[in-house]
Amino acid sequence: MAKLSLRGVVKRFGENTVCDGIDLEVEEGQMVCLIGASGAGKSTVLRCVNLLEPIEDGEIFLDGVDISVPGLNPQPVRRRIGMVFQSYNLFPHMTAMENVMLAPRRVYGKSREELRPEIAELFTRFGLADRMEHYPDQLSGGQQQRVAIVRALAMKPEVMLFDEITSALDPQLVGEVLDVLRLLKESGMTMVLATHEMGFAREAADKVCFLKDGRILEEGSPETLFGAPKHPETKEFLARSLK
Amino acid sequence: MAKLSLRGVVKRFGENTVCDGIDLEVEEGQMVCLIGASGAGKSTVLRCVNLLEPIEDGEIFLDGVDISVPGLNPQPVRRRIGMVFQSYNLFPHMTAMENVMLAPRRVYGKSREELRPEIAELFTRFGLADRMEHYPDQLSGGQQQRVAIVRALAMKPEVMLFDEITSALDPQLVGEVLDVLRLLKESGMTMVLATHEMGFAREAADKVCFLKDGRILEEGSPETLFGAPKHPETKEFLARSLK
Amino acid sequence: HCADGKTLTDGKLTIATGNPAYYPWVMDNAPESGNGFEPAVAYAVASKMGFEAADVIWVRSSFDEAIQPGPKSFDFNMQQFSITEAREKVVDFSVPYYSAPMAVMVAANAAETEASVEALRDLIWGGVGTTTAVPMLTAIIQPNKDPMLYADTADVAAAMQAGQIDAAMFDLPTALYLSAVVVEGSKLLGQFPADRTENPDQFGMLMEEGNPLKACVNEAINALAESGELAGIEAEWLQETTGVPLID
Amino acid sequence: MKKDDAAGKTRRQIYEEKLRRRSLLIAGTSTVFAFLAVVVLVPLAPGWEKVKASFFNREVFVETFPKLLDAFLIDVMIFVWCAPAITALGLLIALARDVQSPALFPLRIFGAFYTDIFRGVPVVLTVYLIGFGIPGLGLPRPFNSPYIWGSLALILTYSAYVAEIFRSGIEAVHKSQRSAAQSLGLTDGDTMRFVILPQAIRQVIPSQMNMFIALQKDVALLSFIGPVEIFRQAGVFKSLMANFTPYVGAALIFLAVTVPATRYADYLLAKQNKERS
Amino acid sequence: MKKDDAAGKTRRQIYEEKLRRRSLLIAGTSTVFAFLAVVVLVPLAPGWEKVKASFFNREVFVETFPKLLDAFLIDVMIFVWCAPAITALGLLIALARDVQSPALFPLRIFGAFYTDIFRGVPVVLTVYLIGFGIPGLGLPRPFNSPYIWGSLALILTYSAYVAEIFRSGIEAVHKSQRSAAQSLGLTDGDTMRFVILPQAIRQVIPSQMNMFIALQKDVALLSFIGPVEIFRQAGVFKSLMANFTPYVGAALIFLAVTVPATRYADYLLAKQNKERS
Ligand SMILES: Nc1ncnc2c1ncn2[C@@H]1O[C@H](COP(=O)(O)OP(=O)(O)OP(=O)(O)O)[C@@H](O)[C@H]1O
Ligand SMILES: Nc1ncnc2c1ncn2[C@@H]1O[C@H](COP(=O)(O)OP(=O)(O)OP(=O)(O)O)[C@@H](O)[C@H]1O
Ligand SMILES: [Mg+2]
Ligand SMILES: [Mg+2]
Repeated sequence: MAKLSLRGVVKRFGENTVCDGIDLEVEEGQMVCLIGASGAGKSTVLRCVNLLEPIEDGEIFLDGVDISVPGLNPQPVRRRIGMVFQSYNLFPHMTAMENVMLAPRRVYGKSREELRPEIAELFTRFGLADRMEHYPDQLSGGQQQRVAIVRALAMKPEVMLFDEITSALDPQLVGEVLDVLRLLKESGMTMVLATHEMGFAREAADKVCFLKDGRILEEGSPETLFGAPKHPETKEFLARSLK
Repeated sequence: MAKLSLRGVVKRFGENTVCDGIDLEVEEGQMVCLIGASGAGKSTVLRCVNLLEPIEDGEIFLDGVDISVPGLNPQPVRRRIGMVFQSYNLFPHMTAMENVMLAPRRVYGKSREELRPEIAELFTRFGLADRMEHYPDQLSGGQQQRVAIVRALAMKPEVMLFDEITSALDPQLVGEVLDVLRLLKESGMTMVLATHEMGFAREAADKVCFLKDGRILEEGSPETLFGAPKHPETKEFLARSLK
Repeated sequence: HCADGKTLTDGKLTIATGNPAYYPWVMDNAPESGNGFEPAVAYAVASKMGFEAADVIWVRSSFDEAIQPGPKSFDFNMQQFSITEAREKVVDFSVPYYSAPMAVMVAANAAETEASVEALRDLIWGGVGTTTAVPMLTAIIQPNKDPMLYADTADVAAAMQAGQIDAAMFDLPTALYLSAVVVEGSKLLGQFPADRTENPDQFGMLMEEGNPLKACVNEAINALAESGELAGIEAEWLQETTGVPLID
Repeated sequence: MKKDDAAGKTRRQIYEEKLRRRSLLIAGTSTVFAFLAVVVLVPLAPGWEKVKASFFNREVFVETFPKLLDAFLIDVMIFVWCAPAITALGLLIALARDVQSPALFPLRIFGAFYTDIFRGVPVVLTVYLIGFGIPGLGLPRPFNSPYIWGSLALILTYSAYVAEIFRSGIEAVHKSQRSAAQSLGLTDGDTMRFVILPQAIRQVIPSQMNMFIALQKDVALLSFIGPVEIFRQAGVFKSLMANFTPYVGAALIFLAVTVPATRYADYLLAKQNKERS
Repeated sequence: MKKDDAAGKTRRQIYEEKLRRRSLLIAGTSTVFAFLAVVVLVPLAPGWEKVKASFFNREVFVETFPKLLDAFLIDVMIFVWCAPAITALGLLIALARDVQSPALFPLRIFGAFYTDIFRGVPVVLTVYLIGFGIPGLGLPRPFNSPYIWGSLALILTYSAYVAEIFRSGIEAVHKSQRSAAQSLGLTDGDTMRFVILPQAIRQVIPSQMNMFIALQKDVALLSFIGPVEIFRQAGVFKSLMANFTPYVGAALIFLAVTVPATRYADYLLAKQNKERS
């Protein structure tokens, strides 16, 4: 049974159909990459999976259970699904450390003292050891995004959704972060990424989906999709992508 | 005479010295890339050049004229220097079109009608033809950044400062934008980029500067800097950067 | 005695006055001293009702507190309340203890105005909004410009000093006091005969609707009036009110 | 699953309709119960008849209401000329307090002083001091009108509050917006006018609405220095009839103006927010 | 060039010092001139002596000031018990108006109703209606105190304003903050409490300060139903002495409380802003 599966997911903003019948299967431990041009709907798919947007039609299953039933309490689901945003969305009134500790403290009822060592370790791994007590506004873009990743990881979710998390990072850190993603994958984490890092998608993904105008035009293993794309639009997109 | 030159520029935030004596020469028509880890001070250098931050010490010359004299009226200088920000900074209460038209209208006193065709063309070039009347919040990250670039270009500046402008773009658009930068360079525009696109820096830059902790540790042509870095820190940074 | 068991506190008579209590009705804002027309009447009534001076308790109340529904904090309330039909529907009044003529006070710049209703019509008028001067003003003078109305006599005086109004209407004792002491250069133009309106302005003691004490108070006031004591008190404290010319 | 084309409704639409129905039901019944409770229980209180006679007296209401409406025109007039002056002055003071140039530092000080004084002193006192005090200095007739000086007092006081609200709005606009505008070569004035202020004003509309509703009601304070507006008129009736019903009439008139005003402002705000998200 | 080590000052430091000196000079001279203008010119007005005697009368001031201070304690008392109740109730109403679940829709309606009514009706009327009306229903002695019911009237009115301000603050926090908190699995309650409210409250502090300063002054309205607080006391002295000086005394007392309070709030706000930028 697939860890996560989407069937005919439709999402509209007013007249604008942003997801137009998305079908997607993510197996336990798989890493699925969503690629596609800006505005294709990648971010929206991730937001729907995390129940941040109610969907107009279709279903979303987590471990075979329909989590898109209208009226379902979303919190227990969201706890099991971590998400990192394109635009960080750190809480500006809290230090980096407080940002990370908030959810584990409130959701799992752990104490600050309990959490501090393990979170400090995460910070150190992401090169933020000396930035733990800074406020988001005092951090550069790259530093902010790394704090956001730490924040999501601290919740130890079963599935992680990453929305272009490397966009604001310098190449050095992109490598570091992608290494972490690889480690996460080895440890069995199920992951869905919206990404522009074609190189990484090709190398590390189990499955790549090409989105255009709210539909998955083509999906498959990175070898087939990058090596021998079937759809002409996919070909064009890949051809025009650098590297 | 250099178009833009920095001599011993020092910038502090409280105790934190973010620029620690920056010397930099940018010749007319040159494209200079600043590279370096997150927090190295790249954004701050650009902000100082655009007189958005008063500097503690040192001088900045534009066409041989010291523009860092305390008390100088900064507007005429800023008009000659365009800047695109890491975090877009679009005006949320204006449509994309209004965002772009504001400065030419107010600074050069042009009318909306005069401006519309040329700006519409810029929008079309950046794949935003159908997004001109949208508000920033209605645009995806990539779309927002492209509007910000159009906004700066519409002022026809002599020098352009780009602060990681490709961070939020998908690979397809990165290529497109970098093409525009190449065109700009061919047309003789002087440019300073803070960038993580090592490939682009290597290919298109006239000079690359490696920043660390607010100092330029090493600078030179891309061939020398990427091919034979002298400083051990530069070596390490480049080695750890992907691609 | 007729008051037995009918007062707020047994054996005591609680009388309310204004906060502050105005000259010349009460001297020095101190009714306990018995100085002034109203305290003098109050103590006379109290003694007729069988209370020692020491048994009289003074409390303060605003006009609004006097007319609010529900239990009152006084047995009766004296602060120049005019008896009107409308008010009588809500509260009870004793028989009148004073009939007040209305007087016109004019500022220095209008001092030469002829004392006739026609001439007075052109002035800018003021008055205290909570008094019966207001209906009198509209009924008799019918000024050409809307009159200005104020919260108390001090504000009317200030407006006259600032040159914002030319004339104001008060009960005669108040007008005498204000023109003599407060508003420099002002003058008392004259008084209206008390029968000029259908209901002459008469002051009564205000009581809670259906207060059983009413009959007892009325009896006391009537007795004072018949014996001439009331006129004596009036002559003692409000003696200057005679000799002000009439307006017609 | 796919859309059920027979019913033409998706699962979510069905669920949302059900929710809507249920919440309407809850709202309806709870309102009815609350209403019944008040209507049935209050008249059982021993003093109800008296309270009714003095606060909700039909005759008094019918007699006084038309005259209260007349008097309300004066409030409206005063409001109509004060509100624009307050907005303009408030904005100027807010801008003075935001001046960046160190050479104009005295302006900032002046702005701070102004808001401190006029927010600190109760309106009534300002009305007395300016309304009686300045004309008392010896101004001739048309220029010593309580309308002029009373309005000035309101304008001074309220512009201090309004300035403070504008300033909080200006400060809530993120610094990066100023950077972006400046980097385009806009002057400080243009940056303020086209970039900062529109965002700041949008954000403070609810607070400013609060202020103007408060102003509409504080216009009543002008009655202290003479003008017979609705509040004084209600007070006069109250004294004459020893009855509080005229105040209830006045309250109804206020409600009839302020509630639609607030609702409309809220609607505008919601529309704006929706447009941009 | 490099730091001039002899003087120990950079070009910028020298420039900024010069600017500072110049602006202090301008501020100083302009203040002195404005002050002189007022002090010299006003007493030349023909009515000055009279205005001085009735607004700035030394004797009256000396006599009344201590008693005004005494009366001010009542204001302070009422403020002290009303302010927390207003904040709490205002916050609750704001939260009710922000409720997301459609099932709790009636709560939103109630919140909207509440703010409409109590912002729409002038405070004075609420004070009359509740302060005289409810005790008039026949409550026995300790429970018909004007302090209890007058305070309730203030609390009801002001909580409506305060709720509106809280709500504007809540809406000004960007939606993405809510998304981020929800994606971490926080409940709606925790999201509000730890993420939205702290940002919202920080933003509305200046507006709330305005409200509480206004409240401090509206406490005076309780005097309509009996309590002799500073305003009534000043009014009594004014009537008694036909002199407005007691109001000036009252204003000074208010200023002495409100100005430091505002300054302190501004300082806190500035400190917070600096910490985070
Ligand atoms: N709240 C919203 N209201 C209206 N339209 C929206 C909203 N959010 C997104 N959209 C639109 O939906 C489309 C898809 O947006 P989305 O953010 O999912 O794209 P994306 O693939 O993530 O693009 P990018 O790579 O630029 O982030 C875009 O055209 C965008 O304008
Ligand atoms: N306004 C500020 N106040 C205090 N510290 C600041 C401020 N702005 C930046 N800094 C600090 O200055 C350092 C340099 O920041 P800067 O944004 O210039 O780095 P950068 O090289 O552009 O990094 P990135 O690649 O992440 O954008 C960082 O450590 C940052 O925390
Ligand atoms: Mg996206
Ligand atoms: Mg940067």
